[in-house]
Amino acid sequence: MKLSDRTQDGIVVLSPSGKIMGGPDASLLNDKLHQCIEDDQKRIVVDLAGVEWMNSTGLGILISSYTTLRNNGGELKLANVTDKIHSLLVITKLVTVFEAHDSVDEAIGSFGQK
Amino acid sequence: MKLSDRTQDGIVVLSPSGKIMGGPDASLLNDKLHQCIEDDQKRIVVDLAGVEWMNSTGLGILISSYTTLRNNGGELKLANVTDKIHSLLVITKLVTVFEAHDSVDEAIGSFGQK
Amino acid sequence: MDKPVIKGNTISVPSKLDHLADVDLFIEGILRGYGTDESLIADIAISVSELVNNAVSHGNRGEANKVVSVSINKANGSIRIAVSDEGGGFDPEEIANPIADENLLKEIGRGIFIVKSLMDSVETKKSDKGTTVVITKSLQ
Amino acid sequence: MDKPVIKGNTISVPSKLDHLADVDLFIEGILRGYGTDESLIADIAISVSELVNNAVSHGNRGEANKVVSVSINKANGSIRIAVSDEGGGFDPEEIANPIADENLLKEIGRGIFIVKSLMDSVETKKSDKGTTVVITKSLQ
Ligand SMILES: Nc1ncnc2c1ncn2[C@@H]1O[C@H](COP(=O)(O)OP(=O)(O)O)[C@@H](O)[C@H]1O
Ligand SMILES: Nc1ncnc2c1ncn2[C@@H]1O[C@H](COP(=O)(O)OP(=O)(O)O)[C@@H](O)[C@H]1O
Repeated sequence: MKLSDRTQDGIVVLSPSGKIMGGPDASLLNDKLHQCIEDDQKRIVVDLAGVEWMNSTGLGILISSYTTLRNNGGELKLANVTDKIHSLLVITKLVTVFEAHDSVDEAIGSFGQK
Repeated sequence: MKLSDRTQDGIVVLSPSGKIMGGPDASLLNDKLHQCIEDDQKRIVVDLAGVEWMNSTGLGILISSYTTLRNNGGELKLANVTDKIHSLLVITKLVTVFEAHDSVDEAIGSFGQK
Repeated sequence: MDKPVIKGNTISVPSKLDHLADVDLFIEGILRGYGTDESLIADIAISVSELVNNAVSHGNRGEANKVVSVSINKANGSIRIAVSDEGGGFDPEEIANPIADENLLKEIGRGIFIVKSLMDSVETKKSDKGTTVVITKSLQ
Repeated sequence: MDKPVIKGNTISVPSKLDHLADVDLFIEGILRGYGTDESLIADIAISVSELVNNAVSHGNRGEANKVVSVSINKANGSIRIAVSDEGGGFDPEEIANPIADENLLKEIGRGIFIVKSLMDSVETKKSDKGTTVVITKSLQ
Protein backbone atom coordinates (compact mmCIF):
# COMPACT_ATOMS: atom_id res chain seq x y z
CA MET A 1 0.00 0.00 0.00
CA LYS A 2 1.00 3.61 -0.63
CA LEU A 3 -0.64 6.67 0.87
CA SER A 4 -0.90 10.21 -0.37
CA ASP A 5 -2.90 12.99 1.22
CA ARG A 6 -3.97 16.51 0.41
CA THR A 7 -6.44 19.12 1.63
CA GLN A 8 -9.20 20.41 -0.61
CA ASP A 9 -11.72 23.05 0.53
CA GLY A 10 -10.62 22.43 4.11
CA ILE A 11 -11.32 18.73 3.87
CA VAL A 12 -8.61 16.08 4.10
CA VAL A 13 -8.48 13.66 1.19
CA LEU A 14 -6.55 10.46 1.87
CA SER A 15 -5.70 8.33 -1.15
CA PRO A 16 -4.32 4.92 -0.34
CA SER A 17 -3.30 2.77 -3.29
CA GLY A 18 -2.33 -0.81 -3.95
CA LYS A 19 -3.60 -3.57 -1.69
CA ILE A 20 -4.53 -3.10 1.96
CA MET A 21 -3.79 -6.47 3.47
CA GLY A 22 -2.33 -5.75 6.89
CA GLY A 23 1.21 -5.69 8.11
CA PRO A 24 3.45 -2.64 7.98
CA ASP A 25 1.28 -0.97 5.33
CA ALA A 26 -1.93 -1.02 7.26
CA SER A 27 -0.56 1.08 10.09
CA LEU A 28 0.35 3.77 7.56
CA LEU A 29 -3.31 4.55 6.94
CA ASN A 30 -4.23 4.00 10.56
CA ASP A 31 -1.56 6.40 11.83
CA LYS A 32 -2.45 9.05 9.27
CA LEU A 33 -6.14 8.94 10.10
CA HIS A 34 -5.48 9.24 13.80
CA GLN A 35 -3.01 12.05 13.19
CA CYS A 36 -5.73 13.99 11.34
CA ILE A 37 -8.00 13.63 14.35
CA GLU A 38 -5.27 14.94 16.66
CA ASP A 39 -4.71 17.86 14.30
CA ASP A 40 -8.41 18.63 14.57
CA GLN A 41 -8.97 17.86 10.90
CA LYS A 42 -12.16 15.97 11.34
CA ARG A 43 -13.70 15.98 7.90
CA ILE A 44 -12.03 13.26 5.92
CA VAL A 45 -12.62 11.68 2.53
CA VAL A 46 -10.93 8.35 1.88
CA ASP A 47 -10.50 8.05 -1.87
CA LEU A 48 -10.42 4.34 -2.72
CA ALA A 49 -9.93 4.73 -6.49
CA GLY A 50 -6.38 3.37 -6.34
CA VAL A 51 -7.03 0.50 -3.95
CA GLU A 52 -6.92 -2.79 -5.79
CA TRP A 53 -8.42 -4.69 -2.93
CA MET A 54 -8.51 -4.71 0.85
CA ASN A 55 -9.27 -7.38 3.41
CA SER A 56 -10.84 -7.22 6.86
CA THR A 57 -7.79 -5.33 8.13
CA GLY A 58 -8.61 -2.51 5.71
CA LEU A 59 -12.28 -2.56 6.70
CA GLY A 60 -11.25 -2.51 10.36
CA ILE A 61 -9.14 0.60 9.81
CA LEU A 62 -12.00 2.34 8.04
CA ILE A 63 -14.46 1.43 10.80
CA SER A 64 -12.16 2.47 13.61
CA SER A 65 -11.50 5.79 11.88
CA TYR A 66 -15.18 6.26 11.20
CA THR A 67 -16.21 5.73 14.81
CA THR A 68 -13.29 7.68 16.27
CA LEU A 69 -14.11 10.65 14.02
CA ARG A 70 -17.82 10.44 14.81
CA ASN A 71 -17.12 10.31 18.55
CA ASN A 72 -15.06 13.47 18.14
CA GLY A 73 -17.66 15.31 16.15
CA GLY A 74 -16.05 14.60 12.80
CA GLU A 75 -17.06 12.63 9.76
CA LEU A 76 -15.48 10.12 7.37
CA LYS A 77 -16.82 9.53 3.87
CA LEU A 78 -15.69 7.25 1.11
CA ALA A 79 -15.18 8.10 -2.55
CA ASN A 80 -14.59 5.96 -5.63
CA VAL A 81 -15.40 2.64 -4.01
CA THR A 82 -14.35 0.01 -6.55
CA ASP A 83 -16.53 -3.00 -7.38
CA LYS A 84 -14.31 -5.36 -5.40
CA ILE A 85 -14.47 -3.23 -2.26
CA HIS A 86 -18.16 -2.52 -2.72
CA SER A 87 -18.80 -6.27 -2.66
CA LEU A 88 -16.93 -6.53 0.63
CA LEU A 89 -18.97 -3.66 2.09
CA VAL A 90 -22.16 -5.44 1.03
CA ILE A 91 -21.03 -8.81 2.41
CA THR A 92 -20.11 -7.27 5.74
CA LYS A 93 -23.15 -4.94 5.80
CA LEU A 94 -20.77 -2.01 6.23
CA VAL A 95 -22.45 -0.50 3.20
CA THR A 96 -25.12 0.59 5.71
CA VAL A 97 -22.50 2.39 7.78
CA PHE A 98 -20.39 4.32 5.29
CA GLU A 99 -21.52 7.23 3.19
CA ALA A 100 -19.99 6.65 -0.23
CA HIS A 101 -19.73 9.02 -3.19
CA ASP A 102 -18.89 8.51 -6.84
CA SER A 103 -16.12 11.09 -6.80
CA VAL A 104 -13.93 13.00 -4.38
CA ASP A 105 -15.54 16.29 -5.48
CA GLU A 106 -18.99 14.95 -4.76
CA ALA A 107 -17.86 13.69 -1.35
CA ILE A 108 -16.34 17.07 -0.53
CA GLY A 109 -19.43 18.89 -1.74
CA SER A 110 -21.63 16.78 0.50
CA PHE A 111 -19.89 18.13 3.61
CA GLY A 112 -20.86 21.69 2.66
CA GLN A 113 -24.53 20.84 2.39
CA LYS A 114 -24.92 20.35 6.08
CA MET B 1 20.02 -16.39 1.43
CA LYS B 2 20.97 -17.33 4.95
CA LEU B 3 24.49 -17.87 6.22
CA SER B 4 25.81 -19.98 9.05
CA ASP B 5 29.44 -20.56 9.90
CA ARG B 6 31.51 -22.76 12.16
CA THR B 7 35.10 -23.81 12.64
CA GLN B 8 36.11 -27.47 12.32
CA ASP B 9 39.71 -28.64 12.78
CA GLY B 10 40.87 -25.04 12.48
CA ILE B 11 39.14 -24.59 9.14
CA VAL B 12 36.23 -22.23 8.63
CA VAL B 13 33.11 -23.79 7.14
CA LEU B 14 30.66 -21.32 5.65
CA SER B 15 27.20 -22.68 4.84
CA PRO B 16 25.02 -20.35 2.83
CA SER B 17 21.49 -21.55 2.08
CA GLY B 18 18.59 -20.56 -0.12
CA LYS B 19 19.21 -18.70 -3.36
CA ILE B 20 22.19 -16.43 -3.99
CA MET B 21 20.80 -13.91 -6.43
CA GLY B 22 22.36 -10.60 -5.43
CA GLY B 23 21.01 -7.71 -3.46
CA PRO B 24 21.21 -7.44 0.31
CA ASP B 25 21.86 -11.18 0.69
CA ALA B 26 24.89 -11.38 -1.48
CA SER B 27 26.90 -8.97 0.65
CA LEU B 28 26.30 -11.24 3.65
CA LEU B 29 28.53 -13.94 2.20
CA ASN B 30 30.95 -11.41 0.75
CA ASP B 31 31.39 -9.61 4.08
CA LYS B 32 31.82 -12.86 5.97
CA LEU B 33 34.46 -14.17 3.61
CA HIS B 34 36.43 -10.96 3.76
CA GLN B 35 36.12 -10.87 7.54
CA CYS B 36 37.68 -14.33 7.71
CA ILE B 37 40.63 -13.08 5.69
CA GLU B 38 41.08 -10.12 8.04
CA ASP B 39 40.92 -12.48 11.02
CA ASP B 40 43.70 -14.49 9.41
CA GLN B 41 41.43 -17.49 8.94
CA LYS B 42 42.58 -18.35 5.49
CA ARG B 43 41.47 -21.93 5.03
CA ILE B 44 37.83 -21.86 4.11
CA VAL B 45 35.32 -24.44 2.94
CA VAL B 46 32.14 -23.12 1.37
CA ASP B 47 29.48 -25.78 1.86
CA LEU B 48 26.95 -25.40 -0.93
CA ALA B 49 24.60 -28.22 0.14
CA GLY B 50 21.86 -25.80 1.12
CA VAL B 51 22.11 -23.47 -1.85
CA GLU B 52 19.17 -23.99 -4.16
CA TRP B 53 20.74 -21.97 -6.95
CA MET B 54 23.04 -19.04 -7.49
CA ASN B 55 23.57 -16.68 -10.38
CA SER B 56 26.65 -14.82 -11.63
CA THR B 57 26.59 -12.68 -8.49
CA GLY B 58 27.15 -15.82 -6.42
CA LEU B 59 29.91 -17.01 -8.75
CA GLY B 60 31.51 -13.57 -8.56
CA ILE B 61 31.58 -13.72 -4.78
CA LEU B 62 33.19 -17.16 -4.85
CA ILE B 63 35.80 -16.05 -7.39
CA SER B 64 36.66 -12.87 -5.54
CA SER B 65 37.02 -14.77 -2.29
CA TYR B 66 39.07 -17.45 -4.00
CA THR B 67 41.55 -14.98 -5.50
CA THR B 68 41.73 -12.80 -2.40
CA LEU B 69 42.48 -15.84 -0.25
CA ARG B 70 45.05 -17.16 -2.69
CA ASN B 71 46.78 -13.78 -2.87
CA ASN B 72 47.02 -13.86 0.91
CA GLY B 73 48.38 -17.36 1.09
CA GLY B 74 45.05 -18.95 1.90
CA GLU B 75 42.77 -21.37 0.13
CA LEU B 76 39.05 -21.71 -0.62
CA LYS B 77 37.48 -25.05 -1.42
CA LEU B 78 33.92 -26.01 -2.23
CA ALA B 79 31.90 -28.87 -0.77
CA ASN B 80 28.56 -30.40 -1.74
CA VAL B 81 28.21 -28.65 -5.06
CA THR B 82 24.66 -29.39 -6.21
CA ASP B 83 23.85 -30.38 -9.80
CA LYS B 84 22.44 -26.95 -10.63
CA ILE B 85 25.54 -25.14 -9.43
CA HIS B 86 27.85 -27.71 -10.98
CA SER B 87 26.24 -26.98 -14.37
CA LEU B 88 26.95 -23.28 -13.89
CA LEU B 89 30.57 -24.01 -12.97
CA VAL B 90 30.91 -26.09 -16.14
CA ILE B 91 29.22 -23.46 -18.36
CA THR B 92 31.49 -20.73 -17.00
CA LYS B 93 34.60 -22.98 -16.95
CA LEU B 94 35.00 -22.17 -13.27
CA VAL B 95 35.03 -25.89 -12.66
CA THR B 96 38.69 -25.64 -13.70
CA VAL B 97 39.33 -23.08 -10.98
CA PHE B 98 37.63 -24.43 -7.88
CA GLU B 99 38.62 -27.50 -5.95
CA ALA B 100 35.37 -29.24 -5.07
CA HIS B 101 34.72 -32.09 -2.64
CA ASP B 102 31.78 -34.39 -2.10
CA SER B 103 31.54 -33.58 1.60
CA VAL B 104 32.69 -31.00 4.11
CA ASP B 105 34.78 -33.64 5.92
CA GLU B 106 36.54 -34.58 2.71
CA ALA B 107 37.22 -30.90 1.95
CA ILE B 108 38.62 -30.37 5.44
CA GLY B 109 40.72 -33.52 5.22
CA SER B 110 42.23 -32.33 1.95
CA PHE B 111 43.77 -29.29 3.66
CA GLY B 112 45.69 -31.55 6.03
CA GLN B 113 47.28 -33.52 3.24
CA LYS B 114 49.44 -30.63 2.16
CA MET C 1 13.86 -19.39 8.81
CA ASP C 2 14.23 -15.73 7.92
CA LYS C 3 13.14 -15.70 4.27
CA PRO C 4 10.27 -17.16 2.26
CA VAL C 5 11.09 -20.67 1.08
CA ILE C 6 9.38 -22.25 -1.93
CA LYS C 7 9.03 -26.02 -2.27
CA GLY C 8 6.89 -26.96 -5.24
CA ASN C 9 3.50 -25.31 -4.81
CA THR C 10 4.13 -24.42 -1.17
CA ILE C 11 5.54 -21.21 0.23
CA SER C 12 6.67 -21.07 3.86
CA VAL C 13 7.38 -17.79 5.61
CA PRO C 14 8.46 -16.71 9.08
CA SER C 15 5.43 -15.82 11.16
CA LYS C 16 5.48 -12.06 10.55
CA LEU C 17 2.95 -9.84 8.84
CA ASP C 18 5.78 -8.38 6.72
CA HIS C 19 5.57 -11.59 4.73
CA LEU C 20 1.92 -11.18 3.73
CA ALA C 21 3.11 -9.52 0.54
CA ASP C 22 5.51 -12.37 -0.25
CA VAL C 23 2.76 -14.94 0.02
CA ASP C 24 0.56 -12.74 -2.15
CA LEU C 25 3.19 -12.49 -4.92
CA PHE C 26 3.65 -16.25 -5.02
CA ILE C 27 -0.06 -17.14 -4.87
CA GLU C 28 -1.02 -14.49 -7.43
CA GLY C 29 1.79 -15.80 -9.63
CA ILE C 30 0.51 -19.36 -9.48
CA LEU C 31 -3.07 -18.28 -10.12
CA ARG C 32 -1.97 -16.34 -13.20
CA GLY C 33 -0.03 -19.38 -14.32
CA TYR C 34 -3.30 -21.32 -14.01
CA GLY C 35 -4.97 -18.67 -16.17
CA THR C 36 -7.44 -17.67 -13.45
CA ASP C 37 -9.51 -14.57 -14.17
CA GLU C 38 -8.56 -11.34 -12.43
CA SER C 39 -11.67 -10.97 -10.28
CA LEU C 40 -11.32 -14.48 -8.92
CA ILE C 41 -7.61 -13.90 -8.29
CA ALA C 42 -8.54 -10.93 -6.11
CA ASP C 43 -11.12 -12.96 -4.15
CA ILE C 44 -8.61 -15.73 -3.52
CA ALA C 45 -5.81 -13.28 -2.69
CA ILE C 46 -8.09 -11.52 -0.18
CA SER C 47 -9.01 -14.85 1.41
CA VAL C 48 -5.41 -16.01 1.63
CA SER C 49 -4.40 -12.70 3.21
CA GLU C 50 -7.11 -13.21 5.86
CA LEU C 51 -5.89 -16.71 6.65
CA VAL C 52 -2.23 -15.72 6.78
CA ASN C 53 -3.06 -12.78 9.05
CA ASN C 54 -4.88 -15.21 11.35
CA ALA C 55 -2.14 -17.84 11.18
CA VAL C 56 0.46 -15.25 12.22
CA SER C 57 -1.61 -13.43 14.85
CA HIS C 58 -3.89 -16.09 16.34
CA GLY C 59 -2.31 -19.43 15.37
CA ASN C 60 1.34 -18.59 15.97
CA ARG C 61 0.51 -15.70 18.33
CA GLY C 62 3.06 -13.44 16.68
CA GLU C 63 6.00 -15.70 17.54
CA ALA C 64 8.30 -14.91 14.62
CA ASN C 65 10.31 -18.11 14.96
CA LYS C 66 7.21 -20.10 14.01
CA VAL C 67 6.30 -20.75 10.40
CA VAL C 68 3.24 -20.23 8.23
CA SER C 69 2.94 -22.38 5.10
CA VAL C 70 0.60 -21.86 2.19
CA SER C 71 0.03 -24.58 -0.41
CA ILE C 72 -2.03 -24.28 -3.55
CA ASN C 73 -3.16 -26.68 -6.22
CA LYS C 74 -5.79 -27.11 -8.87
CA ALA C 75 -7.73 -30.32 -9.43
CA ASN C 76 -11.07 -31.13 -11.04
CA GLY C 77 -11.73 -27.51 -11.95
CA SER C 78 -11.30 -26.35 -8.38
CA ILE C 79 -8.58 -24.45 -6.59
CA ARG C 80 -7.57 -25.67 -3.16
CA ILE C 81 -5.42 -23.69 -0.77
CA ALA C 82 -4.16 -24.80 2.63
CA VAL C 83 -2.78 -22.35 5.19
CA SER C 84 -0.93 -23.95 8.11
CA ASP C 85 0.24 -22.56 11.41
CA GLU C 86 1.71 -24.10 14.57
CA GLY C 87 -1.20 -23.22 16.83
CA GLY C 88 -4.07 -24.97 18.56
CA GLY C 89 -6.77 -24.17 16.03
CA PHE C 90 -10.35 -22.91 16.25
CA ASP C 91 -13.82 -23.73 15.06
CA PRO C 92 -14.85 -21.53 12.14
CA GLU C 93 -18.51 -22.24 12.94
CA GLU C 94 -18.21 -20.67 16.38
CA ILE C 95 -17.18 -17.21 15.36
CA ALA C 96 -19.46 -14.32 16.34
CA ASN C 97 -21.58 -13.07 13.46
CA PRO C 98 -19.95 -9.82 12.33
CA ILE C 99 -23.10 -8.57 10.61
CA ALA C 100 -25.22 -8.76 13.76
CA ASP C 101 -26.14 -5.23 14.85
CA GLU C 102 -24.07 -5.37 18.02
CA ASN C 103 -20.93 -6.35 16.06
CA LEU C 104 -21.31 -4.15 13.03
CA LEU C 105 -19.01 -1.40 14.25
CA LYS C 106 -16.37 -3.68 15.73
CA GLU C 107 -12.91 -3.25 14.33
CA ILE C 108 -12.16 -6.95 14.08
CA GLY C 109 -13.92 -10.27 13.55
CA ARG C 110 -14.74 -10.16 9.82
CA GLY C 111 -11.88 -12.27 8.41
CA ILE C 112 -13.31 -15.78 8.40
CA PHE C 113 -16.76 -14.44 7.55
CA ILE C 114 -15.34 -12.81 4.41
CA VAL C 115 -13.43 -15.96 3.49
CA LYS C 116 -16.62 -18.01 3.85
CA SER C 117 -18.48 -15.55 1.65
CA LEU C 118 -15.86 -15.46 -1.10
CA MET C 119 -14.87 -19.15 -1.17
CA ASP C 120 -16.91 -22.32 -1.68
CA SER C 121 -15.71 -24.09 1.45
CA VAL C 122 -13.62 -23.40 4.55
CA GLU C 123 -12.45 -26.25 6.75
CA THR C 124 -9.97 -26.55 9.58
CA LYS C 125 -7.83 -29.56 10.36
CA LYS C 126 -5.93 -30.00 13.58
CA SER C 127 -2.88 -32.17 14.07
CA ASP C 128 -0.20 -32.29 16.75
CA LYS C 129 1.89 -30.04 14.51
CA GLY C 130 -0.67 -27.29 14.33
CA THR C 131 -3.69 -26.14 12.42
CA THR C 132 -4.46 -26.05 8.72
CA VAL C 133 -7.29 -24.07 7.20
CA VAL C 134 -8.30 -25.40 3.79
CA ILE C 135 -10.33 -23.32 1.37
CA THR C 136 -11.64 -24.34 -2.04
CA LYS C 137 -13.04 -22.39 -4.93
CA SER C 138 -14.48 -23.81 -8.10
CA LEU C 139 -13.38 -22.27 -11.40
CA GLN C 140 -16.84 -23.25 -12.79
CA MET D 1 6.48 3.43 -6.97
CA ASP D 2 7.69 1.91 -3.73
CA LYS D 3 6.19 -1.58 -3.90
CA PRO D 4 5.92 -4.32 -6.48
CA VAL D 5 2.82 -3.87 -8.65
CA ILE D 6 1.22 -6.74 -10.53
CA LYS D 7 -0.82 -6.19 -13.69
CA GLY D 8 -1.80 -9.43 -15.34
CA ASN D 9 1.37 -11.38 -16.07
CA THR D 10 3.63 -8.38 -15.46
CA ILE D 11 5.35 -7.39 -12.25
CA SER D 12 6.91 -3.93 -11.94
CA VAL D 13 9.29 -3.06 -9.13
CA PRO D 14 11.28 -0.02 -8.07
CA SER D 15 14.82 -0.24 -9.41
CA LYS D 16 16.45 -1.73 -6.31
CA LEU D 17 18.15 -5.07 -5.82
CA ASP D 18 15.99 -5.61 -2.71
CA HIS D 19 13.19 -6.44 -5.14
CA LEU D 20 15.02 -9.31 -6.83
CA ALA D 21 13.31 -11.65 -4.40
CA ASP D 22 9.86 -10.20 -5.16
CA VAL D 23 10.29 -10.77 -8.88
CA ASP D 24 11.50 -14.30 -8.15
CA LEU D 25 8.43 -15.14 -6.03
CA PHE D 26 6.05 -13.96 -8.74
CA ILE D 27 7.88 -15.59 -11.66
CA GLU D 28 8.37 -18.87 -9.79
CA GLY D 29 4.67 -18.74 -8.90
CA ILE D 30 3.60 -18.33 -12.52
CA LEU D 31 5.96 -21.09 -13.69
CA ARG D 32 4.53 -23.45 -11.09
CA GLY D 33 1.05 -22.47 -12.22
CA TYR D 34 2.13 -23.46 -15.74
CA GLY D 35 3.28 -26.81 -14.36
CA THR D 36 6.92 -26.25 -15.35
CA ASP D 37 9.41 -28.79 -14.01
CA GLU D 38 11.62 -27.79 -11.11
CA SER D 39 14.95 -27.86 -12.92
CA LEU D 40 13.65 -25.62 -15.68
CA ILE D 41 12.11 -23.28 -13.11
CA ALA D 42 15.56 -22.88 -11.57
CA ASP D 43 17.18 -22.15 -14.97
CA ILE D 44 14.55 -19.53 -15.77
CA ALA D 45 14.69 -18.02 -12.27
CA ILE D 46 18.49 -17.75 -12.52
CA SER D 47 18.19 -16.07 -15.93
CA VAL D 48 15.54 -13.62 -14.76
CA SER D 49 17.66 -12.74 -11.72
CA GLU D 50 20.58 -11.96 -14.08
CA LEU D 51 18.44 -9.71 -16.24
CA VAL D 52 16.84 -7.89 -13.30
CA ASN D 53 20.29 -7.35 -11.74
CA ASN D 54 21.43 -5.84 -15.04
CA ALA D 55 18.27 -3.77 -15.51
CA VAL D 56 18.73 -2.25 -12.04
CA SER D 57 22.51 -1.78 -12.14
CA HIS D 58 23.31 -1.10 -15.79
CA GLY D 59 20.00 -0.08 -17.41
CA ASN D 60 18.61 2.14 -14.65
CA ARG D 61 22.07 2.78 -13.15
CA GLY D 62 20.79 2.21 -9.64
CA GLU D 63 18.33 5.10 -9.79
CA ALA D 64 15.65 3.80 -7.44
CA ASN D 65 12.91 6.03 -8.84
CA LYS D 66 13.12 4.16 -12.14
CA VAL D 67 11.19 0.98 -12.73
CA VAL D 68 12.01 -2.54 -13.85
CA SER D 69 9.17 -4.60 -15.35
CA VAL D 70 9.12 -8.33 -15.94
CA SER D 71 6.45 -9.96 -18.12
CA ILE D 72 5.99 -13.65 -18.69
CA ASN D 73 3.78 -15.72 -20.94
CA LYS D 74 3.55 -19.13 -22.48
CA ALA D 75 2.65 -19.76 -26.11
CA ASN D 76 3.27 -22.62 -28.53
CA GLY D 77 5.05 -24.69 -25.93
CA SER D 78 7.53 -21.94 -25.20
CA ILE D 79 8.01 -19.56 -22.30
CA ARG D 80 8.78 -15.96 -23.13
CA ILE D 81 9.98 -13.44 -20.57
CA ALA D 82 10.64 -9.75 -21.15
CA VAL D 83 12.66 -7.64 -18.71
CA SER D 84 12.43 -3.87 -19.27
CA ASP D 85 14.43 -0.99 -17.89
CA GLU D 86 14.60 2.72 -18.66
CA GLY D 87 18.16 2.70 -19.96
CA GLY D 88 19.94 2.98 -23.28
CA GLY D 89 20.49 -0.69 -23.92
CA PHE D 90 23.45 -2.78 -25.03
CA ASP D 91 24.37 -5.39 -27.59
CA PRO D 92 24.45 -8.88 -26.06
CA GLU D 93 26.72 -10.03 -28.91
CA GLU D 94 29.43 -7.57 -27.92
CA ILE D 95 30.09 -8.77 -24.41
CA ALA D 96 33.58 -10.02 -23.59
CA ASN D 97 33.82 -13.80 -23.48
CA PRO D 98 33.92 -14.73 -19.78
CA ILE D 99 35.46 -18.13 -20.42
CA ALA D 100 38.49 -16.71 -22.24
CA ASP D 101 41.60 -17.33 -20.12
CA GLU D 102 42.19 -13.64 -19.42
CA ASN D 103 38.60 -13.23 -18.08
CA LEU D 104 38.21 -16.45 -16.16
CA LEU D 105 39.06 -14.98 -12.76
CA LYS D 106 37.12 -11.75 -13.22
CA GLU D 107 34.46 -11.11 -10.65
CA ILE D 108 31.84 -9.88 -13.13
CA GLY D 109 30.80 -10.35 -16.73
CA ARG D 110 29.14 -13.78 -16.65
CA GLY D 111 25.47 -12.79 -16.46
CA ILE D 112 24.40 -12.58 -20.10
CA PHE D 113 26.68 -15.51 -20.96
CA ILE D 114 24.86 -17.67 -18.42
CA VAL D 115 21.46 -16.52 -19.69
CA LYS D 116 22.46 -17.40 -23.25
CA SER D 117 23.62 -20.82 -22.10
CA LEU D 118 20.47 -21.61 -20.14
CA MET D 119 17.84 -20.11 -22.48
CA ASP D 120 17.04 -20.75 -26.16
CA SER D 121 17.23 -17.13 -27.26
CA VAL D 122 18.20 -13.73 -25.87
CA GLU D 123 17.26 -10.56 -27.73
CA THR D 124 17.32 -6.89 -26.86
CA LYS D 125 14.86 -4.27 -28.11
CA LYS D 126 15.42 -0.57 -27.74
CA SER D 127 12.71 2.07 -27.73
CA ASP D 128 12.63 5.69 -26.60
CA LYS D 129 11.25 4.41 -23.27
CA GLY D 130 14.17 2.13 -22.58
CA THR D 131 15.45 -1.36 -23.19
CA THR D 132 13.76 -4.74 -23.09
CA VAL D 133 15.63 -8.01 -23.00
CA VAL D 134 13.50 -10.91 -24.22
CA ILE D 135 14.38 -14.50 -23.45
CA THR D 136 12.59 -17.62 -24.60
CA LYS D 137 12.77 -21.23 -23.50
CA SER D 138 10.98 -24.13 -25.09
CA LEU D 139 9.20 -26.59 -22.79
CA GLN D 140 9.98 -29.27 -25.45
N1 LIG E 1 -5.37 -19.77 12.58
C1 LIG E 1 -6.09 -19.53 13.71
N2 LIG E 1 -5.69 -20.07 14.88
C2 LIG E 1 -6.40 -19.86 16.03
N3 LIG E 1 -7.49 -19.10 16.08
C3 LIG E 1 -7.95 -18.52 14.94
C4 LIG E 1 -7.27 -18.71 13.70
N4 LIG E 1 -7.96 -18.04 12.76
C5 LIG E 1 -8.99 -17.46 13.38
N5 LIG E 1 -9.01 -17.75 14.71
C6 LIG E 1 -10.00 -17.33 15.70
O1 LIG E 1 -11.15 -16.90 15.03
C7 LIG E 1 -11.46 -15.55 15.37
C8 LIG E 1 -12.07 -14.82 14.19
O2 LIG E 1 -11.15 -14.67 13.16
P1 LIG E 1 -11.45 -13.59 12.04
O3 LIG E 1 -12.84 -13.79 11.56
O4 LIG E 1 -10.37 -13.66 11.02
O5 LIG E 1 -11.41 -12.21 12.79
P2 LIG E 1 -10.18 -11.47 13.54
O6 LIG E 1 -8.94 -12.16 13.15
O7 LIG E 1 -10.28 -10.08 13.03
O8 LIG E 1 -10.49 -11.59 14.99
C9 LIG E 1 -10.15 -14.96 15.83
O9 LIG E 1 -10.33 -13.88 16.69
C10 LIG E 1 -9.51 -16.15 16.52
O10 LIG E 1 -10.01 -16.29 17.82
N1 LIG F 1 20.02 -3.88 -19.14
C1 LIG F 1 21.24 -3.43 -19.51
N2 LIG F 1 21.41 -2.13 -19.87
C2 LIG F 1 22.61 -1.68 -20.25
N3 LIG F 1 23.72 -2.44 -20.32
C3 LIG F 1 23.62 -3.73 -19.98
C4 LIG F 1 22.39 -4.30 -19.57
N4 LIG F 1 22.60 -5.61 -19.31
C5 LIG F 1 23.88 -5.83 -19.55
N5 LIG F 1 24.53 -4.72 -19.94
C6 LIG F 1 25.95 -4.58 -20.32
O1 LIG F 1 26.46 -5.84 -20.58
C7 LIG F 1 27.57 -6.12 -19.72
C8 LIG F 1 27.64 -7.58 -19.37
O2 LIG F 1 26.55 -7.95 -18.55
P1 LIG F 1 26.64 -9.29 -17.73
O3 LIG F 1 27.08 -10.36 -18.64
O4 LIG F 1 25.35 -9.50 -17.03
O5 LIG F 1 27.82 -9.04 -16.70
P2 LIG F 1 27.92 -7.99 -15.50
O6 LIG F 1 26.56 -7.43 -15.25
O7 LIG F 1 28.44 -8.82 -14.37
O8 LIG F 1 28.91 -6.96 -15.95
C9 LIG F 1 27.39 -5.20 -18.52
O9 LIG F 1 28.61 -4.91 -17.88
C10 LIG F 1 26.77 -3.98 -19.19
O10 LIG F 1 27.77 -3.18 -19.77
